[in-house]
Amino acid sequence: MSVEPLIVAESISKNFRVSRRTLRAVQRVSFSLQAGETLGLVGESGSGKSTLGRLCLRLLEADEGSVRVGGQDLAKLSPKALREKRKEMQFVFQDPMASLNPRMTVGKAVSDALRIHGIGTKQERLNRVEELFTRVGLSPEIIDVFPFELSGGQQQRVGIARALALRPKLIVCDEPISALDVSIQVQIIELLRDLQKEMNLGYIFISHNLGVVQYLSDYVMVLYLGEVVEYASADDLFEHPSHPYTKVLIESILSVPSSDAGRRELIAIPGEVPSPLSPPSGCPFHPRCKEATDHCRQEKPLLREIASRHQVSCHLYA
Amino acid sequence: MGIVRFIVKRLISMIITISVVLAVSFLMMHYSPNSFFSSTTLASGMGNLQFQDPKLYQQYITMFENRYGMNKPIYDQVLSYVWNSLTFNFGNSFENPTMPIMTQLKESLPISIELSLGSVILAVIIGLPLGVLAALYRNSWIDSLLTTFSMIGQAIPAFVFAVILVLLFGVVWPGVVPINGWGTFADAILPTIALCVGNIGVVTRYMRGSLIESMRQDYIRTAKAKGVPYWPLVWKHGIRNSLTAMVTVIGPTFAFTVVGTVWVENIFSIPGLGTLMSGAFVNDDIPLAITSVFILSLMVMGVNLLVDLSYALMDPRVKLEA
Amino acid sequence: MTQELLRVTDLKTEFQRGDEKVYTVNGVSFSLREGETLGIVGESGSGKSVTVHSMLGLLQGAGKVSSGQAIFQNRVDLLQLRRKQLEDIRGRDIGVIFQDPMTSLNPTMRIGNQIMEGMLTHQYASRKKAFERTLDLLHEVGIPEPKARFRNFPFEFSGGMRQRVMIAMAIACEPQLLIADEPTTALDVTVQMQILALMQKLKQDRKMSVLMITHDFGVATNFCDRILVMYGGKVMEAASLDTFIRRPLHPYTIALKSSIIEVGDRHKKLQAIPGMAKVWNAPPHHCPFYERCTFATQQCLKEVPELTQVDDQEDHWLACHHVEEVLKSVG
Amino acid sequence: MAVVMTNVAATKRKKRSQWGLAFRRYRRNKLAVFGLIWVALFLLIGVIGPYIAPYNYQTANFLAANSPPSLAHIFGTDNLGHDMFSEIIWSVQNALEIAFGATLVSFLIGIVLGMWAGLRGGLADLIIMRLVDSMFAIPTYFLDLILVVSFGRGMGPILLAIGITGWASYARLIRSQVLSMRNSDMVEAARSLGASQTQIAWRYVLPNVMNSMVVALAFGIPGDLTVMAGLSVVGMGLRPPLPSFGNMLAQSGVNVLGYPWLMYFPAIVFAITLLSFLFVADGLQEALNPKG
Repeated sequence: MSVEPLIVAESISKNFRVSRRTLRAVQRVSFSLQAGETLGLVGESGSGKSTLGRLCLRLLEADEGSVRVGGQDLAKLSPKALREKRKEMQFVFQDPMASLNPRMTVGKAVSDALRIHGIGTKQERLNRVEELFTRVGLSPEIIDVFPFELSGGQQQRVGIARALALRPKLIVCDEPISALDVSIQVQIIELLRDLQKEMNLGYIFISHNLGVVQYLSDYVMVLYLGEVVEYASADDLFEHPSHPYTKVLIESILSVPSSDAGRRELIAIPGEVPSPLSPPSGCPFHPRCKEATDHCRQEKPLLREIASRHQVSCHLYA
Repeated sequence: MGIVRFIVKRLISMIITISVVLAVSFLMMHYSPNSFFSSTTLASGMGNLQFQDPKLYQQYITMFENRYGMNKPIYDQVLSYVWNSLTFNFGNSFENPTMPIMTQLKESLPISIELSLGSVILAVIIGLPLGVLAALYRNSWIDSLLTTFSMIGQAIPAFVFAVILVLLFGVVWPGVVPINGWGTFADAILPTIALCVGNIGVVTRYMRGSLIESMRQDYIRTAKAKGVPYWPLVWKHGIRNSLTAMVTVIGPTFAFTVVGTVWVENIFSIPGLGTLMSGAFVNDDIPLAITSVFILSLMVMGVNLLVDLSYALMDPRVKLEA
Repeated sequence: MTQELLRVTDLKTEFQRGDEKVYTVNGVSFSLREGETLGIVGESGSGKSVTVHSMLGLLQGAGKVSSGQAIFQNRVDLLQLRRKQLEDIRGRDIGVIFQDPMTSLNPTMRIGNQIMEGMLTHQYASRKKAFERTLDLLHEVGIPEPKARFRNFPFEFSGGMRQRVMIAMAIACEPQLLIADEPTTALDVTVQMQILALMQKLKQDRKMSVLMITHDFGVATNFCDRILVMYGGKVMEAASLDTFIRRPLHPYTIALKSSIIEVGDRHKKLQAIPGMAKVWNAPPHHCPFYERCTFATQQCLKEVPELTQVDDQEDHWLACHHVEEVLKSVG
Repeated sequence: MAVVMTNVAATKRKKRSQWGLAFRRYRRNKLAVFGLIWVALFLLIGVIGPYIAPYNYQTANFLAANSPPSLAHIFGTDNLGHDMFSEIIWSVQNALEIAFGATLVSFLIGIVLGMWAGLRGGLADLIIMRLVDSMFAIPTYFLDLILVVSFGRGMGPILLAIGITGWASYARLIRSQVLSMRNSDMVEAARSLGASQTQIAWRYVLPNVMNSMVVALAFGIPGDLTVMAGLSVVGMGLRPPLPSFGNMLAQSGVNVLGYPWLMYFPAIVFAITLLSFLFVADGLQEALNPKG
């Protein structure tokens, strides 16, 4: 296909220095995404999914690798050009309250996106904010209200309205619903999905909730200790999970059984995600893997294609 | 060992800080409009000794010129001044050329230590329970009373209390306790009270806040759920955790008290280092003045080191890394 | 029929927030039998945590129980006990696990001492016995090298390990009732599985009754025998697991269940519940779910529905004026 | 059904700004209100004092020396025959000049260095923080003494001395606030919108650190007043005949047995003033940071 992907990440890595030690947050992650598609990032705490999301928008500087959005390498943009570029790519935060300025009314929060780029007159901006509020299901009456006066769900709608204000093509959603109640989660997910269809948005959707990820995503990337362990289309991944870790993750989901007898037996795999400050040798998952061999302990498996657009990083598939 | 390394590191940074202060002070004195380290100041400092005993006078002049290296290049002067101070080689003062500063310190320093340390310890002993009381009976009349009192103590400096005490025990109830001098236990009562009031205020207020904060923590609820009765709960989970935070306030409090001691000594005519120091400042006896500052600062730094050390020992989360 | 362990009747709790009163629990009734696991499910603000905190005298801030009974072991009303008597029961007859293992442990106390504390407080064991028992407990909850770990501080543990310590603490005196307040919410999914498996094993070994508070239907339905759904500080529906799964009747339960997104729902059309839960600044004088309910009528606005048994055969309770209509719509 | 309009009770309520809420919280604190009134009075006297003072501070009337309060001299006179009432009024002006001036100097140095350390990080941060630590290691009062000795005992030198030694706590506070702000979601959100550093600093960081700045400033003023008077106690304060609370108090210590009125009035006015500033600071803290 000749269509330029919306975003292409090539082998990006990020390390942090934590009290004289190196924390490997993200290691050599690559992917590409077309407009109107969603990539789901899943993993447990310490998997680097949030860091990866920020690297995609150059909210953090990658140590290695490159990210191209709309064909432009973000790392090569000047600060000014990058700020201009940000119109195309936006971020939705996990904790909407923390992401809003407590000293700005929610209307100002949204119109500030326009003001920063000098778009429109004051009145035009106000009209646009009202339009956005209506679109995300907020009453325009609350434009002059401060964030703390709103519920979590409403705050997140403000966050989404702000992200939409600049008519972006790509939005990174970092656990946008995990702070919300179940009944509100559905409202927000439906909203995100409708917006995507309407505006042909590309999403990078970060979540630890596999159900939600499957619901929204076209492709899913499973991360473990900063590394991609599996990457596949959403249907494929959940129907044929291949990496032992993916299997464990899917097995750990407790869904509502269809009857008393259908209850899950509560059996757990031992161990926890190791600290990213001292990752295990070889395959990062080997200490918890039932099928681990000496080979896994010594050598890190490479990510390889086992089917069309289905990649796994495991020696079992070598 | 972590602790040894911690202490060594802290000592080194202490020495650097104090050296810088000494050097800066020396330079400021040197380049200030009335240039203290010059033969003219020296001459005026020693008054009419020049005419009474020209020979002895000349001898002192030479001594001071050698000691402060007045004819040497400035960096040399600074370095030797700092080095001499750090090795406690203070020489003699302008005002009292016959007497080594060290001798004067030996008499006055213990008094200041007694006063400042004593009043801080006393303030902690009195303030902690008051703070606990205020916190546990939060928003009651006891709390508002204690909080108001501690604010008064905190706002009004020791010298105002000192003057008020002099008035009370000099005019209203004369003769109950001595209002000046030093030597007996009774002499220490008023100055200690003057210094204590503010410190009690600080300790009470801080302890109150700190305990209220601890009692709000989730682990208090956990302990309650275990069935731990009220007082063990307050003591083991509340007070113990707030004491760790409390320790951090001791350092600044002590520093403040040392300053207060200088004031109080002046008002009650106590022959401590504070009185010595202010006399030196007033009389332009710069060697003695800077040395007093140096010694008092050293005292503050020493206590701060102890405070940090005990903080590190009390809280397992604080690794000894300065 | 097994014995009843706990019966809560018409519990009401309110909070003073600044100038306003907030009515958090508005008349909750339920019972728990020996050996049974009851799940209280609800969204935030439904009053599920406040219900158990009220019962145990653990309310924080300006919370106050204004009415109700909580009869424990058919002998005492927890809400009427003096502080001292309640302290005797807490930790000894009732153990509690809290949500956030990060903040729920005393940061400056060795974990071994924290586990021993309950046993020593209740004179459950001598110091020496308590120490040995602590080591056994640490082993039982799956903490390797108990001897070495005894002297560690909470910050030296991972989240999952801390929750294990919390569990060891809660079961130290062999309580009859274990209350778990969102025990796995702060944990990763694989760790959640470990903790639930551990709790299930402990519960079976000891024949403990468990009261599990959770917002997660998946957790509740896989762990509990009976489910209680709360909304607006009231019980909406209570049923045995099987009934709950197969024939929920309250519009709120049905709506909530259909808004859970599970793996496999990819192509399903989700049904969002409109609106949001509200804060009660006055005691509810209508059905709390009224504003968001598709079945709502004038009757719902005028009368608060009572919690009544659906039919005599079944352990199924419901607080709704429109059972008939709901039944018709579910078919 | 799909689009959910959320009803909002907030709009129905009277619209309240955050400042309005803060003001209401402040008003509830009786001591803070009292403090504010006194401080306002103090400021007023500082401005119009010279016009209302019955005598000039330099007017010495040796015939009326050491006279107790009377109609001519309502607060009495000192050993040189200065009218104490007028001395106090003149002292208010001097105190205000030094307190506000010195606090402002400290505050400005603190803001610049704190912002610099917090925003730049790295070596600048390291050096500035070392400097802050050193300032905390030694009582700044001693440094003030040294500075006053070398600068002289006038209005300007004292103001400057207190000003350039008092910045460390402001710098530390601002730095820590800036640091926590820098890593906040809020700033990241602004950055992701494409806001420039200046826009972030002005529209996001500054409005949110303002509250604690105001509180710190309010706490700083009584501290500086104390230090200024404390200099007089050891004889290094404003050089007479310029009147100051410190000088009056230091003098009264000597004369209290014979002429106690020399002590009452300055001590009471000074003490109430310090308390009022503290009450105001405390009230502001409560009103602006309701949680803290």
